[in-house]
Amino acid sequence: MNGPLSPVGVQHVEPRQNPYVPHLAEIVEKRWEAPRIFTYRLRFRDEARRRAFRFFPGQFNMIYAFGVGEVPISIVSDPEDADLLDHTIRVAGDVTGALDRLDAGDVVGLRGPYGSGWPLEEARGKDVILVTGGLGCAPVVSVINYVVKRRESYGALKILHGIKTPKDLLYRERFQAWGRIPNTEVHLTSDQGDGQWRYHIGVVTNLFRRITIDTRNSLVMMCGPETMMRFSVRDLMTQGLSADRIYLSLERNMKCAVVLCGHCQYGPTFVCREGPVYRYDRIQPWFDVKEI
Amino acid sequence: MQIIERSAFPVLCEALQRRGYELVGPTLRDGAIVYDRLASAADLPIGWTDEQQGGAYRLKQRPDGALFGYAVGPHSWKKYFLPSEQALWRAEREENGFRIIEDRRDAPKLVLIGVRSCELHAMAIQDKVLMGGACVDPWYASQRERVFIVAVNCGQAGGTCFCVSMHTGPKATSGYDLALTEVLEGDRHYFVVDVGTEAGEALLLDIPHREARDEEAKTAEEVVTQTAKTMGRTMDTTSIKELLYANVEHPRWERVAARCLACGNCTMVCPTCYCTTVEDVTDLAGEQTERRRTWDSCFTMDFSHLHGVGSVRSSTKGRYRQWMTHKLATWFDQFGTSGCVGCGRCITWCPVAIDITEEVRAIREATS
Amino acid sequence: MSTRTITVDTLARVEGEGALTVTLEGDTVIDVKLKLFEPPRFFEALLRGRRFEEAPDITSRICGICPIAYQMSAAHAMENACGVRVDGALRVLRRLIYCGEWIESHALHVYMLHAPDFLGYESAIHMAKDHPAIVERGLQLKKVGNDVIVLLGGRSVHPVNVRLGGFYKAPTKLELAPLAEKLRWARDAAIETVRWVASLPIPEFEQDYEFVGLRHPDEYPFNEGRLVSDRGLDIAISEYDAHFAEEQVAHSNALHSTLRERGAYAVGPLARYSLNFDRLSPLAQEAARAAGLGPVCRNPFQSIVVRSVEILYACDEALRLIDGYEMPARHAVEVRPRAAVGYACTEAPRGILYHRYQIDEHGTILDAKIVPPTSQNQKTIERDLAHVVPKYVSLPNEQLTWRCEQAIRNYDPCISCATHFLTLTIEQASVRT
Amino acid sequence: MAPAPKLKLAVWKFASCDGCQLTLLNCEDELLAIADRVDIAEFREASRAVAQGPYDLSLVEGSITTVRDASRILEIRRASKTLVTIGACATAGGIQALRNFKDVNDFISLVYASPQYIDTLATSTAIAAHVRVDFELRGCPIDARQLIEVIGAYVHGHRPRTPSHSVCIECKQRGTVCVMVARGTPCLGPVTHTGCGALCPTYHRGCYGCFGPMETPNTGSLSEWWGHLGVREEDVVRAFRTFNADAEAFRREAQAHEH
Ligand SMILES: Cc1cc2nc3c(=O)[nH]c(=O)nc-3n(C[C@H](O)[C@H](O)[C@H](O)COP(=O)(O)OP(=O)(O)OC[C@H]3O[C@@H](n4cnc5c(N)ncnc54)[C@H](O)[C@@H]3O)c2cc1C
Ligand code: SF4
Ligand code: SF4
Ligand code: SF4
Repeated sequence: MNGPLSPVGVQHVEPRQNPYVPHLAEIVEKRWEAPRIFTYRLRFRDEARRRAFRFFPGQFNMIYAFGVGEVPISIVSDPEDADLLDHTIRVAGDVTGALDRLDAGDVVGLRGPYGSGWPLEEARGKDVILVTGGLGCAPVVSVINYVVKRRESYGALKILHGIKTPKDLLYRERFQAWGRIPNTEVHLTSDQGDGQWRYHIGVVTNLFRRITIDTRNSLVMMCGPETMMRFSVRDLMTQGLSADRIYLSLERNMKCAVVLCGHCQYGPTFVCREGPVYRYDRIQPWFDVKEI
Repeated sequence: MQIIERSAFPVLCEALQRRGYELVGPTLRDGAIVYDRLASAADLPIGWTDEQQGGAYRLKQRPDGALFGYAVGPHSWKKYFLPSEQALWRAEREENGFRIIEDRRDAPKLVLIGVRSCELHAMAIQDKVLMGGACVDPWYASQRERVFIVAVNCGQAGGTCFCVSMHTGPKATSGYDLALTEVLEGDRHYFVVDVGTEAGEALLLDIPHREARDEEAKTAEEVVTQTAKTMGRTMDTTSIKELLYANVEHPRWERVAARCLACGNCTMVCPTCYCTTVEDVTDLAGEQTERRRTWDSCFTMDFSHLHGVGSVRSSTKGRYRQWMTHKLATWFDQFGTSGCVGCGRCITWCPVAIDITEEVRAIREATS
Repeated sequence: MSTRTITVDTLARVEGEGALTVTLEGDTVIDVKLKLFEPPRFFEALLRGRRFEEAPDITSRICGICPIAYQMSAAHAMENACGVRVDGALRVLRRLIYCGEWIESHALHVYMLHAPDFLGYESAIHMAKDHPAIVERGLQLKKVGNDVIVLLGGRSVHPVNVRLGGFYKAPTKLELAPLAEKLRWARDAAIETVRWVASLPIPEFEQDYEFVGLRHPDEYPFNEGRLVSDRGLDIAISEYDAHFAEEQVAHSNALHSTLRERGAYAVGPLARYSLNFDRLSPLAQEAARAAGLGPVCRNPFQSIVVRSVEILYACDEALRLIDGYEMPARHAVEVRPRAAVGYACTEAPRGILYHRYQIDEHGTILDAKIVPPTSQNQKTIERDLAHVVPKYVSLPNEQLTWRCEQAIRNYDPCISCATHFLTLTIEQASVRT
Repeated sequence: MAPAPKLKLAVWKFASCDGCQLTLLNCEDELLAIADRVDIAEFREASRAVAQGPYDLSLVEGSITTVRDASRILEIRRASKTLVTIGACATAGGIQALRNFKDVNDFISLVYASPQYIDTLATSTAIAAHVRVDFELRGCPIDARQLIEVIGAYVHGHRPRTPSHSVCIECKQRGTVCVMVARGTPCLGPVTHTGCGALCPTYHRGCYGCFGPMETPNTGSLSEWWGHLGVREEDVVRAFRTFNADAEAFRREAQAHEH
């Protein structure tokens, strides 16, 4: 299982350069997506760095908040416009909390891109099924943006999104907007309903019955809590989808993002190298094991 | 093969010092043989040896004046290449943001005296991990370039050693400038020398030496063969990766977890364990900060912390399994080599004598 | 006649929790109550059944300000019980670590707790705004004291290296060397300190005390000596209980230590200094004289000067000890238990600290008695107050109260120490929210 | 990036030795900087001046041993935005919690001539047993570097970075030789919370657990090993019953060996 299996961004590394040093990037814009979720549009201060930066959707950057720390955050903007980098951040703990206290004009540290991206080349001409759960949808937003911009190159786009309760639905307008794109379906479900909820009720796997899956011409990309992904994978495979058509994005604690610190090991792989986007068949033996 | 007499050994050290190297090597401290700076060859643990078992290490005096008559101690050389604490960079707040400052100095020139074969293999493994990927640890690389290595072939196996099983010793085969075999025969005391590099060869010119006679070379060979026969431990490594991959849910993990303290000692003493964490250390005013890297261990809860999930490996079972499986199995997939060299440190320095060879045996026996 | 009350709900800049009430009728003090409402922690009881080698670590937790004093008294008492003497370099190290504690504790008191009173500041931090260099000097001086303790003991509060028979690990001569440089600076800073405190506005207030302290044939006392007073007491430590008693005082429910024959007495820097002036180093004597002190000092407000002289002495002595130090062959002498009673008294920064233990042949503690300096001084503090108040009775309440607090702080009382045996009076002090 | 606003700090004392508070005064190099960054509203050991609450950060030393203190801590909690306990007394009841394993009346009559005047609770308990605690800083005494880290963390708005793994990791990071393996000295390091800098082993002595239990203490396995080293059952009990005797893992382990 050597080497990445999904595309890897162009990583510009000089042999003896200190890989831990970030570049300064300015917050060009802060946009609120939902309470405690915001998108930063970042721009490297250094022009050369800006020009050299290339990435694939699904890859991530390490964002550093002065005096507090550094965290991995996916890039959600379009790879063809790498001048401005969008990162959608959910306030979780210390570092994301510190990032939240910043605003347009402030400076963060930025290094990357790291890891593997979504198989968007391979998906050309195929149906793309996106399965997301809870708050973990930032990484797949990059796929949606990418496919939507190149709509004619892809088959049907089916977005399945599951949440626990209706109030967990973020980007309601965005989902609605995506639903209006040609050849695109959006299916939302909530474990519990309330008076207002007009979408489905139940777990996300229930949605698979709502859509037709062309098992020979679809790629599934998913991102969310591991339990949700575990059930989704199992369901999709019983529906006849083969393991090599399923891609998922995983998270592990991360300190260096350059395979030096050991933290993000996932079985025989490193989330910062082979991941975060994995083709399911490559990690199948590990996926059901607890505490990997 | 060359011969250096015992009496010429200090000259070897002095010759290296004259070339601007600092001596580091084994010395007695706090009831053990540790690696530290040496003022001269006289600081070596002359006439001392160790006795090692699971969870126990004792110094003992030897009847002879051997310089290297002991096995490996609690320290490994990694402390010089990957120090337990390392400042990565620092930053100062500025008008419009902050400024990043790197204070990188050249690593000191070190001569490592008495490096064992398993330790050379451990260095080769860390080389792959820390210099073999897309990103290189620049401090590690810089120190690796600035060492002169005087290896020693083991004349005595420790009670917890199993290098023979791991094919990493007891004879040094590469990765050194000079490799010595210490021979004590009656009142003769000399070193049979293998030259590994040009630098090693050049050094020899500065010290009294001569060509080894056949019987001397044979005696040296004999020393190593004898050591190989007296390994304190063995491990059957046949298809070990497959064995462990097939047994991620073996009941033995629960049993070892009941004893394991999750203290992390095994990872700290292991010459290949390289995991680190990074933290900001800030001043109270919030004007200055330093990114500091320290040794970490997969036995801590924080190691696999994920927000909203907690520790991914919250059970000791999960953590011990991660450690052992990493050493003996996943390491192959990650870096194309074993993560264990059979030095036995994790057995000796485990406070409750958990024994990696024993755990492998238990899983293998229950499986077959 | 009108009644006037001076109350301090919670004493500040002392260690531990205490309160003060002084009642006056006209100009006459009719009642002084120094109440220590720090909750009791029952050390003497919880020591029962513990092992004798645990006493230094356990008793050090009586007081975070003078843990060395507890460790020293406990170790010496146990060694006394077991018939062991610790000599040579190990004895030197014990004196040295005690020097560290005196420097740190005295510097803390002089600069952080006491000096602000003389200059009218609420705290040293307030004082630092106007006198940054002075406060900085005090902090650095205190730090040198802590550095000595940290090197010998691992940390400054509850150090870990002291044990029965000596130390767990004695330092090498080389390891001690860096201290010398710091101590030389500290010695100069101590000379400056003596000069500076002598220039403070110190009230005239001579009192008549019986001074009690240790006296050693040729040293300024730390760990050893006979217990003497300037009124003829001269006893071995084992005779302590025959001469001293704890007395129940009606007005405060607190046990006060008294000399059986004569009542109140004073321990601490004033007593130590007045009993042992001739044992101070020449440098310390000279500084004392230059500061206007005689060989005996009876003005408690001058204790700040005496403490500063003792800082100077401790620096001087520490340098002497380091200079002559050779690493001992053993880190500790073996101490084997036997059924016996052991006694020790050492000079804590605040005065003598008495420990008595009864142990059995296995080393189990059967009985423990600990008398810290603050409980010995308590009666004397109240007496001082009874004299201070009439002297300053014309001051407005706020200033008189402050003066009273200052008079208490003259003794650097450590209430945490005192209350492990003192009865407490519950004061309903509330949180200001 | 405006600097954080000045934080209002209060230091409170309950049954304790004052050592943890003193640790703040022992930060000689940082004290004035701290005073610069925070507004010290209440710190009796250092200042006469007192300011009214509410307080942004309350540091609480000492355990609850009297009725009065049990109500005083409620008031302090109400007046404090963040409440951090400092030291073994405040986080586990301290050495004085040894009374929790005995009849307190025996203790009182041993020490006092007139036991009827003593007002004390039968137990010495941690602050967290009475009010919500935002963060617990371990140690008997606490470590100065860690205290500065805690204050800095609240000044700058992140959680304190004080790891909770074993003492062993710090011991090995320092390059100290393990006293249990190399000397057979019983050591509580493997089950004890890190933070002291692995002091005792550095001084050739076994850790005596003054920082209390680490995150996942396997005390049973360690006690068993101590048995191999020749430690008697009653000494195992004593070892777990010192300054953190009432911390759960240590309390349970001592009980398991008490016959
Ligand atoms: C490849 C990858 C991509 C990610 N992309 C996004 C994204 O686009 N948007 C987003 O909001 N979040 C994303 N995350 C999760 C995000 O990194 C965590 O929420 C964040 O690290 C939490 O840090 P904290 O300091 O705020 O939380 P704390 O709970 O205070 O965490 C402390 C430290 O633990 C580590 N840590 C905690 N949780 C995680 C985690 N989930 N993953 C890795 N390290 C962690 C970090 O080093 C962190 O600083 C991604 C994670 C990974 C691994
Ligand atoms: S796992 Fe154990 S035996 Fe193997 S290299 Fe590490 S310490 Fe040595
Ligand atoms: S065994 Fe653990 S500490 Fe060692 S390298 Fe592997 S993950 Fe890191
Ligand atoms: S195996 Fe031994 S050394 Fe390693 S964590 Fe477990 S108890 Fe500690």
